[in-house]
Amino acid sequence: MNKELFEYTLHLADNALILGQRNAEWCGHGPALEQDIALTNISLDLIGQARLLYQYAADQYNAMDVGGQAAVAALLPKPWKEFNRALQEDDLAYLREERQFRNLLITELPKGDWAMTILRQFFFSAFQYLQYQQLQQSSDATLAAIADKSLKETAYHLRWSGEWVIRLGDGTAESRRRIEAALADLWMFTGEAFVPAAFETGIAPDPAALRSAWDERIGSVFAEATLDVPATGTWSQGGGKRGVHTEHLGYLLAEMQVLQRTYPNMTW
Amino acid sequence: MNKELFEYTLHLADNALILGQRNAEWCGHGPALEQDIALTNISLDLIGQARLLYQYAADQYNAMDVGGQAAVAALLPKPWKEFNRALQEDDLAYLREERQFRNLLITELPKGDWAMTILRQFFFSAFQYLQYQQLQQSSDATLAAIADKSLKETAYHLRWSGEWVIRLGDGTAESRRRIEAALADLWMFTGEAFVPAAFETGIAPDPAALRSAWDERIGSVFAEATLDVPATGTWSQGGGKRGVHTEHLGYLLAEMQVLQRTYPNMTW
Amino acid sequence: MSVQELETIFQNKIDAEVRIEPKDWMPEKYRQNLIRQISQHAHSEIVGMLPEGNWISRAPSLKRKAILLAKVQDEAGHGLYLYSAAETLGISRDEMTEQLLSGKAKYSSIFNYPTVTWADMGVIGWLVDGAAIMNQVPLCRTSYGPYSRAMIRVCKEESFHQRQGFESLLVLSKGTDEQRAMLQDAIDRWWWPSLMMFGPTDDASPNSVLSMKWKIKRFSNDELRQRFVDMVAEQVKLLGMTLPDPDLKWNEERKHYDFGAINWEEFWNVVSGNGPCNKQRLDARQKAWDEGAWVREAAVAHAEKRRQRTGSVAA
Amino acid sequence: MSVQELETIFQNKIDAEVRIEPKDWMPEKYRQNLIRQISQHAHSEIVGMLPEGNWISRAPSLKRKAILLAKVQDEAGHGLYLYSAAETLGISRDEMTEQLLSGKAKYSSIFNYPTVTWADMGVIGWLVDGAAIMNQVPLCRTSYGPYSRAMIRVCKEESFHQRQGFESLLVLSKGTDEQRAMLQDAIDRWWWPSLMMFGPTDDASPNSVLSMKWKIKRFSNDELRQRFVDMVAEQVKLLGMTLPDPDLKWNEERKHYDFGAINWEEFWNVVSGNGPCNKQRLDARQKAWDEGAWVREAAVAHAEKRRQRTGSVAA
Repeated sequence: MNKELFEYTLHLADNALILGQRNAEWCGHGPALEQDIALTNISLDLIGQARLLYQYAADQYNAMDVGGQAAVAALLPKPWKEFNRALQEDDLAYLREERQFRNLLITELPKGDWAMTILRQFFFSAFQYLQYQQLQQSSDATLAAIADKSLKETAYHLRWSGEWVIRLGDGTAESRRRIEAALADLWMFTGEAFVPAAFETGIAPDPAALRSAWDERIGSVFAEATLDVPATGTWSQGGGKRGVHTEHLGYLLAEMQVLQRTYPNMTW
Repeated sequence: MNKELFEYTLHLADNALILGQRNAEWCGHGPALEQDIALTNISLDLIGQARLLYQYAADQYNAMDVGGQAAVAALLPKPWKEFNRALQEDDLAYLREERQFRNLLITELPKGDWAMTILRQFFFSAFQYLQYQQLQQSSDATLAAIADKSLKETAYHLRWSGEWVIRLGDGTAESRRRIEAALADLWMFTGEAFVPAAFETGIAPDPAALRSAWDERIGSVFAEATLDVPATGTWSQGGGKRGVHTEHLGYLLAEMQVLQRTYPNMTW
Repeated sequence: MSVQELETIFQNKIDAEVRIEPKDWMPEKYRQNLIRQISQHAHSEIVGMLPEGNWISRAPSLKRKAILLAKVQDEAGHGLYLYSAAETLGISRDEMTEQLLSGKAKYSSIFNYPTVTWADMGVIGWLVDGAAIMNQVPLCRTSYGPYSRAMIRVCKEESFHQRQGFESLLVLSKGTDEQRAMLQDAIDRWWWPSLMMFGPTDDASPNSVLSMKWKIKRFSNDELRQRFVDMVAEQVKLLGMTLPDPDLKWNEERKHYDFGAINWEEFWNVVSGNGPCNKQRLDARQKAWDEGAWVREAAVAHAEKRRQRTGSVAA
Repeated sequence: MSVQELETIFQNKIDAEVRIEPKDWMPEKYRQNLIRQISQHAHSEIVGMLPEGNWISRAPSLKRKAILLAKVQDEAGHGLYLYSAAETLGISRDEMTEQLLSGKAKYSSIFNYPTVTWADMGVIGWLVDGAAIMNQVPLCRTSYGPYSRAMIRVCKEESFHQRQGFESLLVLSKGTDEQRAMLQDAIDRWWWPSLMMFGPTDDASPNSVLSMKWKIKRFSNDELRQRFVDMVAEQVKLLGMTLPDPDLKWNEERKHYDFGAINWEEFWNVVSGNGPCNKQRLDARQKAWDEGAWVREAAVAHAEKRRQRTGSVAA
């Protein structure tokens, strides 16, 4: 029970952090200043959500009894075990290994071009929005509060990315070619979110219940974008929720974690 | 004296390692199998040279008295100081920080396209060949032996890359455009090698003495490639020999060193 | 009215501290001077995103990552305000971007130095933003209205950045030996380039006289540089660090710090394109511009389709 | 001679273990079968460079980096030998590459799994190369001469790789708890895909019967798979690790290890394009091919210029 909640909290946090990290790669390199600023905003929102969630995960752990702590030992960052202090948000973000990350694969894929970034954000935000809506009703007061606070942000991410999907789908021949190519790359990564992981029981709401609302949202935006929705029920990638990631995550983590690995347990 | 030799040995080793690491990025991605294999060979040679040189640097350090060791403390990898064992080649490659690396900036630049990789290799090999020739005569028997062994490899790198410079310069309009673009990027990084660093005194031969032979080599290959040699005496980048690197090296090191940073002091 | 009369009215306004507004008459040279200065300032904000952007992915804590991201984002915002201010003078953002990419327009040379360690983030906030503010605060009262108003917003945020930068350095200064060494190293590398940010000495500064007369500028380069030295020489003590200048010392007579000679050869070298990162910075901007072209075109094409659809519905 | 007579001579040679050489008459189906098999094998070597190439830049010691680089380079070499062998059957390397990129030609599905940790390098050497060798050793006696000779070189190097892989796992197995956990995790992920490398069960293997008759193949998929299980089930004990199969146990009667059911749904899924990395692998090959085009063209153009110059000098 405690273990599932802890792992689920990490899953939510990892999703937000990894996508926030990816989007941040655009900062200073966007197609126009306004878009640079907008995407950086999304990145900031996601990193903010990740911080709240990691803090909550750390609080959970610090409040566990010995048995509870032993049950989640495999999810903890090894270097922290020698710090002799309570678990903190940055330990979870910066010192876990790739196999301990629980984010959806779609969040870790390279940023690609603007079409890839936009479409990934749209797919992810459409899911996250529904997920946070469910969580608002959670019996876990902290998760409910974080979801409540984050929902406004996510609604904006969803609207913004949806508008861009429409612009690119119904823009020029080139933008259409690019968003269709992004769709060919991304579609197989969209199904993972809806397949419940072992930790998505009890307090965590059932993600499978969100599929039809998600399909509907994608369908209506795609219709406006004059894009075809690929057949659902096709084969889907998975593994992120049990820590088997694509070959991209390791590089992202090596870069993101380098200072904490080089200078462990310092204050910055 | 000991300090200069130690730092110079690291300089030679870092040059070989960083360029070997860069070239290895092509492995599996070359423009044709034959070129994939050839560039991987060069990479292997360079990594082999780096290993001999790091081993020699480690031997030097392990044989120093306390005063000598104190004099080079700033060049040592910090995590190693807690391992309580003799210094080893991998400590020097994997646990020093960016500011402790002494490689020439040209070796750390991104691999770019094939023209960039080829031209960088040609510029570097033309220098390294002359440098190893000098070192063959060194009063330091180990450096002389390493130089002697490496010279045959470097002669091949120089010939191979020179042939490709000619092919690209005197190939198609596209290949010419690309090698000229590479030249525009690289030329300002070619001068650094010839400016003696503080550690290039005593046992280390004077690199400035190699400039005219280098110019001659470049000139003759460029003539055959129908390329213009940029004016010499133009402004040149520097900093690598005193550890002030381009913004590229940090990323390379974060990736290269990630396992040793994550799992310090293990046997692989 | 004759041009001479217009010029008199114009100068009277300036002297009376009345802001010049876009629709007011102004000498062509005033306009050109302002376009040059504002666009250069805008370009500096945009190019200035790159050296700091270099550490976003590697920030050592989530809090620092968020602070740095927000800061770089603010710089994009400053670029926006300033481009808008310049646009009131009859030049488009695209034209200004063209000038940046072709090398016709300049940006602050400080951004042609690489960011080598994490400590550079704090030191840039402290020294580089500090020097920028020293230059910019007087611009809040500059004679051209849109520029002055943009600068008020910019300065407010910049001061916040500078405080944040200094705060992060205080943390480093109280940290481990490695963190303190990293901090000293960053100060050593950024100190002299920061002093160069005030521009050439007054006797070698070609645009200054007219700018002073028109109250675009209000203090000379050397005056501002001295203020900056006086400020930083005190602040560095709070960090327990030193500035890399053996000649730096308090001059009781002048009531200012004396400081050593600036390497103007390096300054002119970097200005003229030979800094460590000049090509890298422009290449990065060029790449973003080129790779963004299809996105900007798609947005325009879609807006046009929308407009036509709405039009035909209305018709 | 009639086709029937030619076929008889051909089959007699095969039965007498005489190698078929490029200039010999051979049934068209034999030729096609060989082209399919050899090019698939060559493509496997080339695509197989990618999952291992993924760890070259991050190898944990310089020695391991050099070993891994050399190994991946050997795979490129194997690709070369095998493409050359296939070329003797009247197909060009470019045509074969086209077939790979278009999806017409296959490569071993094992390379559609990601390499997730460093331990995967050793486990690939041990299990994947191990399974490959089990498949390949009989091919050293395959009926087509150039293929058989290529395979002799390939097998020699592969055995070396397999020993190296196992040696690196012995080091991990004697390492820290983390290293042992990393090793067990890698074995857990690669075991079942390795078993799938022997292809469908004999009753579901369409090309096998003819291949056996022509001595292109010499053992059935299931025979080879059983040999592999028997070998690995013993070797894993040396590592102090386990195989992720609760049904694995020695059958004293059969003198073989029994093992659990293979997930053939996963197998066919991955074969038909739905593996974790199918698109990624082909995209990587496509990218190398596309980005290499101008290089190959330049080499051809330069050689042509050279030839013409030499020609005109001679004339």
